[in-house]
Amino acid sequence: MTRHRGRGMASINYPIGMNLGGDPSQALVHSNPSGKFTVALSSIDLGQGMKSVTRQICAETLGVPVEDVYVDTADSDTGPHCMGSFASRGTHRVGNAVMAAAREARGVMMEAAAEELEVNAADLDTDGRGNIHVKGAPHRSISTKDVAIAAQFKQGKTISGRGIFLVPLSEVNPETGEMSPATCYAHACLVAEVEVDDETGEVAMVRMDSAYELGRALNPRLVEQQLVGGAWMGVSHALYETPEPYYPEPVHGPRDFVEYLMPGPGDICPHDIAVLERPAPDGPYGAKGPGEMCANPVLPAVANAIFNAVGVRIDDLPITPEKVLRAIKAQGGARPQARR
Amino acid sequence: MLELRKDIFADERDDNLKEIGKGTQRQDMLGHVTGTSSYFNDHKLQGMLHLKVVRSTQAHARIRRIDTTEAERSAGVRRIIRGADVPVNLNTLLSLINFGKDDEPSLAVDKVRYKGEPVIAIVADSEREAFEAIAKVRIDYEPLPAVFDVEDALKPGAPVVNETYPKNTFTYHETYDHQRLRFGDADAALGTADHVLEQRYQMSPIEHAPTETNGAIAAPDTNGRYIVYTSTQALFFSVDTCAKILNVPSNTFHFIGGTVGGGFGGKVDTLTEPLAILGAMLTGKPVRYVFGREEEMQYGPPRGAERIYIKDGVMRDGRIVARKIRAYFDSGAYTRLSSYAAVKCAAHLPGPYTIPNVYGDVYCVFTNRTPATAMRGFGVTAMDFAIECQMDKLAHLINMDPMEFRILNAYRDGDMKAHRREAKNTALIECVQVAAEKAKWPLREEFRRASSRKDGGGSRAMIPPTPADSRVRPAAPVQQRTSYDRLPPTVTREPPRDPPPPAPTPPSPPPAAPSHGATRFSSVFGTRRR
Amino acid sequence: MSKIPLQFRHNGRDVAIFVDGGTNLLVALRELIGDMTPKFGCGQGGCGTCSVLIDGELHLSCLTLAETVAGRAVETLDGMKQGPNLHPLQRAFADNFAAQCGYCTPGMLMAAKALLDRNPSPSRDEVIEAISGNICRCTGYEPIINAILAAAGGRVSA
Amino acid sequence: MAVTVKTFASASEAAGALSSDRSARYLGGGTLVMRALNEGDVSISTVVRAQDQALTRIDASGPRITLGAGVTFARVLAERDLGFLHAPARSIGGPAVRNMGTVGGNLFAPNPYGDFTVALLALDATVAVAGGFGSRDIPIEEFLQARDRQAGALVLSISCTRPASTEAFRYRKIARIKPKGGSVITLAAHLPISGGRIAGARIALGSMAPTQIRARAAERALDGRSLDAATIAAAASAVTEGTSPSDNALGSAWYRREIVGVHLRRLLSGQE
Repeated sequence: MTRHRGRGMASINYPIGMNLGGDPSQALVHSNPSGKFTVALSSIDLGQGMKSVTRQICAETLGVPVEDVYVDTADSDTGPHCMGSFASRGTHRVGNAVMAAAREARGVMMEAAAEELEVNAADLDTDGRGNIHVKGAPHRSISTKDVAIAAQFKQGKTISGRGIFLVPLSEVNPETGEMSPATCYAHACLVAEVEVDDETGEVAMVRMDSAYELGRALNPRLVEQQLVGGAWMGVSHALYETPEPYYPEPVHGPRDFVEYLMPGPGDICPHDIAVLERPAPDGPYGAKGPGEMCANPVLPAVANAIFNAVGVRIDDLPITPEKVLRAIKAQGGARPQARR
Repeated sequence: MLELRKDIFADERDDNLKEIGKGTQRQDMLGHVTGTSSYFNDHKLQGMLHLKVVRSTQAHARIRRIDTTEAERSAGVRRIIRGADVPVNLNTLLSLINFGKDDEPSLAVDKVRYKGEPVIAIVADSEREAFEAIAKVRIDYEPLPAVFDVEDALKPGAPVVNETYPKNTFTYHETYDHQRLRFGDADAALGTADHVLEQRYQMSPIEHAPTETNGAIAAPDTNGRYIVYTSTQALFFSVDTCAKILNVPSNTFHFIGGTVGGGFGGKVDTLTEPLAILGAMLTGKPVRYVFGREEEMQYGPPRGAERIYIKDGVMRDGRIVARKIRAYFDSGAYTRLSSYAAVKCAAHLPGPYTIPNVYGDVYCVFTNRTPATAMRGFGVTAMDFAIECQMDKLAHLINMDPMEFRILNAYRDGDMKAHRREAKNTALIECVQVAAEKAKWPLREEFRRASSRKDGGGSRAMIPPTPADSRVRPAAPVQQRTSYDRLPPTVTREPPRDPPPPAPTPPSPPPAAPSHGATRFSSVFGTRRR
Repeated sequence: MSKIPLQFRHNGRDVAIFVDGGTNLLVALRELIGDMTPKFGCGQGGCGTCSVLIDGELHLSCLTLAETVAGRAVETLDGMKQGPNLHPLQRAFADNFAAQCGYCTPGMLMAAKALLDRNPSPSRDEVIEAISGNICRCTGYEPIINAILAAAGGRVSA
Repeated sequence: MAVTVKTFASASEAAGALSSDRSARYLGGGTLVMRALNEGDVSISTVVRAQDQALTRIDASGPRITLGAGVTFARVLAERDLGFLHAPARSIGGPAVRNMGTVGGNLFAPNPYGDFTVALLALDATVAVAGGFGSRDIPIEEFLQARDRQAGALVLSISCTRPASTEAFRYRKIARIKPKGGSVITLAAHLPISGGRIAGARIALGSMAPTQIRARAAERALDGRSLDAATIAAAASAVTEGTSPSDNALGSAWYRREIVGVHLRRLLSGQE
C-alpha cells in the first residue's frame, strides 16, 4: 500500500471591497427612445462577469427585463470614474453604484409614466416585463418604450440616473491597527480529500465539498463559474504554482506553460458546492462577491488533508511532491492519521 | 455541482425578485463563443510600430554606461527611449491615493534592482527589428550584492535594495517599519495557555498566468489626444498613472479597455501603457507594447511571497486565548501594492475567530526580485493558509475535531474583532455546518445547533485592555493570568488600560494640490508622495 | 526584403496576401487578413489559444510558418458559425457557461471541433485529451469538458 | 531584417544549405524553430525547409521500421503497425503539437522535452544524418552525445528494430500535469527475452542527464535474469548510477534521483 487517502478542512472569511474606503465607483444609466437602457461604466470585466451582474442589478432596480439593459464598460471618455476591478470591488462597489444610478433613472421613468397615465408616480409599479401599471389595476398600464418616447419627445425629460458608491476613507491607527477595512465579509468552509503516494510524494485530488456564503447569489450560474474556477486555482496554488520554484533562490524560473505548473483537465476532481446567502446590509441586493475569496480555503484544506493521509505537515507553498516525499522520509514513512 | 441553500438565513432575505437570483446568460457569452469579444490587441492600426524593452540581466547592479549607438543604426528602429526621456521617471502606484513614496522608475537610470527591470525601450517597424536592435544595446553593469530573503533583508548591513526605503522596509505612518495590530495582551495570555504552538509558514510567489499577456496599443488621436487600448483591469488607475508619468492632464487620454483576457490582479500595475504612449508621442505613430509569455511569467509582477510566524495559546477545552503573528510580505524591488496588502493582512488577523488577545506585526520588505502585486485574495491567501494549517494543528494538539474546533472559536454577530469593529452579518459557523453535512463529516449535536446569530457579543464585545507595546513591556507575571471566559469586564471600549502612547508625529499637513491632473484623495496613512 | 505571395483558403474563401519571411500564421491571420479570432497567448506552443484547423487538423498558428499553408484550407473560429446559427459546440459552450474571460475560448472550440469532426461521441477521457494542449485559467476546465460532451451527445438545448 | 526562408525539393539540397550557413535552422514541425523566432532569437536569420517526400515516409512493414524525420507524432499514432511507439507518441504535447511536432525534431528538443527520443534510445535506434559530405547512419546514443555539434546536420530518418512483443517494450513519462505535462522523468525499457531470461536490456531515461541517457547499471542488473521481483528491485536500486540530473522548474535533481527507481520498479512490474 503506497497510496493513502486523507481529508482536511479549512474555514475562512474574506473582506469585500477592502480598500479602507475613499475610492468610489460611479455609474451612469440612461434610456434611449425605445425604452432600452445603457449602463456606462469605466469599470472592467476581466471574465468575472461584472457586466452581467450589473446588468441584472440595473434591470431589477429599474423594473425592466434584463434584455432591455446593456452594460458598456471600460471607456474613460464615456464611463464615469472607477479605480478598477480589484479587491472584490466589482459586485459590491460597482453594483451599488449601478443600483443608485438605476434608482434615479427609475424615478424619472415613473414620473414620466405618471404624467402619461395621469396618476401619482407613487401609485405606479413596474411588472419587470417592460410595462408600468397602476398598483392594483394592471390594465392601466404603459410600456417603458412608450414612456421613453413620451419623456423624450413630449415631456422633454431625460430618463437617466447617476450613481456613486463611496465608502468613506478609514484612518488606520498606527499603534493598534484600529480601522474600518471593509464593510462586509464573505465566508467559506471547504473539505478536501486527497490521495498521497508515499513513494513519490505525489498528491492527487479526490474530491471537494464546500459551503460558500456570499450575501446573495445575484446569478447562480456566474457564482458557480467563480467557485468552480476559483477552487481549481486554489488547488493549483496549493500543489503546483510558482514562478520561483526554489524561492528565495531566484533560479530555474519557468518560462512557459510547460514549466509553469497548473493542474490540467485530467487533474480536476468532483466538487460539490453549497451556496449560503446572508445578505450584507450594504451590498447590492445583499451581495458580497465570490470571486476573490473562493480559492483561499482550498490551500489549507489540501495541506490538512495531506497530514490526515500520511502524517506530514507541509507549511511551505506550493506543496510539491518533493516536499511531501522529504517529509515522509524524515519521519520514517507515512503515518496515516485517523480516517475522517 | 452547485446547490443553493435557501433554507439558511431565509428570514433575512427577500427572495421575491425578478432578475436577481436568476442564472441569466452572460452578456458577453455570445461574443466569447463567436470570437468577437474585443480584447485590447484586436485593434489593427495603420502603420503600427512595435515596442520592446531591454531588461536588466542583473538582480542588483549599478549602471555604468549604456551604449545604444549600434542599436540606433539597426534596421527599422524608429526611436530608442531612455529613462531621461520619461517626463516623470519615478512613481509609485498608490501615489494616486497618497500612500507611499515614489520609488520606481519606468526605465532604470543609475541602478537596476531586479533581474528583468526595463532599462531601454526600443520602438521599431517590426517585432523582429526591435529584437535585432535589443541585441545591439550594450549595458555596462557594476554588480552589487543582492538580497533575496525577506529576513536577510532586515539584517544590519544588508544591501539596500531601494534607496527610497533604506531599511528595506516600507514605512508606515512615517514611523514604523511595519503595520501593527494590538488587541489585548497576547504575551500575558500565552503565559496562561495550556499549550503554546509556534510555527513558520511560507508561500512562494505565484504568477497570475492570464492567457492574455499584459499589453497596450497607443495611437495619436485628434486634438492632441491619444487613444489607448489596454489590457488593464483598473482603467482610471492606469489613466491617472500615465498622466502623472507623462506629465500631461489625464484627459489627454482616451483609454479603451475591453474584455480582459484574465487578470486576477496581474493587470493593475500599468506596466505597458506609459511606454506605449510615450512611444506614440515620440514617433507620432501607433505603438504596441505587448509582453511575451516569458516576460509575463518572470518579469510581470507575481503575487508576492509571504513568510508568516504564528504563535498561539490554546486551552485544553479548545479555546484559543492568544494569537501572535509576524508576517513578511516580499515586495520585490519596489512597492507597487504590497504596502497595502500588509495593512489588509493586519486587518484580517486573527482570521474569522474571536480570540481575546491578538498581536500582529506585518512587514512589507524589499528584495532584489520582480516587484510583487495584487492577486486574487490579496494579502489574505497566504495568511489563511497559515492560520488554517495552524488551526488544524491546534485541534490535533488538543485532540478535538477540527470542524468543532472552528465552530467553538468562530466569530459571531456582536463579537469585537481585533481591528476594533463589531462583527456583523457573520456566517462562518453555518458554512462549517453545511460543508460538514455535504462531506458527511459527523458533528456533535451542540455544534450542529451552534449559530452565528447566537452567543456572540456580551463580554465578547469588549475591547480588552491593551498594553501600549508589549515588546518593551516585561512579560506578564503569572498572577495576572486571564483567560477567555474569565475576562475582566472591560467597561470602556477605548482607551486601553495603559495610557495610549503619544502620537509619534504631529498631524500631517494637507496634501499638495495635484499638478498633473491625476486624481487625488485624502491621505490614508500620512506617508505622502514627494 | 521582398514579400512572399501566399494564397490559401480561409474559412472557405480564397485569400491572397504578401508575408514577410518568417511570419507565422497567427500574425498573417490577425494582421494581414483581419481575422482576430485566434489569439496570442504565448508564441511557444503552450497555451493553445491560437489553435486553427489546417486541412481539418488541429495546428498552432503561432508555430506555423505562414507560407507552409499555401494552397491549404485554414479554419478558424471566425468560420465556425453555420450561417446565422451557432455551431452546436458554440451553443454548448454558451449553455454550459464554459467561458469566463473568453480568451481561451477560440482555441478550445477549435480543439473541440477537431475532436468531434473525427470522433462524434468521445468519452470524457478523450475530451480531456483533446483539450490537453489548451490552457484555461478561469473555469477549472469542468464546464468546458461538460460543454464538449453535451455537444457530442446532442444534448444541447435549442 | 526579415528572416529568409529557403525551400528545397530535396533533403540533400536542404542539408547543403544548412551546413553552409551558421544562421540557418531547419524547420520541421515548427515547435522549436518558430518558437525561437517568436521569442526573438536573432541568431536565426535563415529558415531552411525541404519538401522531400522521403522525409515523411514511414516504413513499418518489416521487423525493422524506418520513420522519416518529418513524420509527425500524429502519424505515428495513426499507424497500426507502430503500436509499440504509440505510448511515447501520445505522451508528447496536446493534439496540435502532435500534429506538428516530428520525430526528427524531437531528437533536438532540450529538457524538459524530447520524450519520444527516450523511447528511441531504448530501442537502439539509428539516426540517418545528411551533412555537408553526404549521409551516414549514427547510433542514437552517439548522436545524442554529440547533439550540440549536430546543428548544421539534417536528420533524414530514424530506424529501429521492432520489439518482439508488447511486453518487451515499456514506456512511461512522469509528469506533474495530467493528461499532459512536461517530463519530470521519462523512462523506456526494452527487455528482449531469450529462454526466459532478459538478453540485451536497454533502459533509457529522460531528464536524468543533460541529454537522454541509458541506465547501464540497471541494464546489467537485468541481463541474464528473469524479470522477477528481486531482479526488478536490483535494477531499480542501480538505476541512478551514472545519472546526473539537474534542478529545473519541474523538479530537483534530488527528487529525480529519489523517484527514478520507484518508477522503474513500477514500470517493470506493471504497476500503475
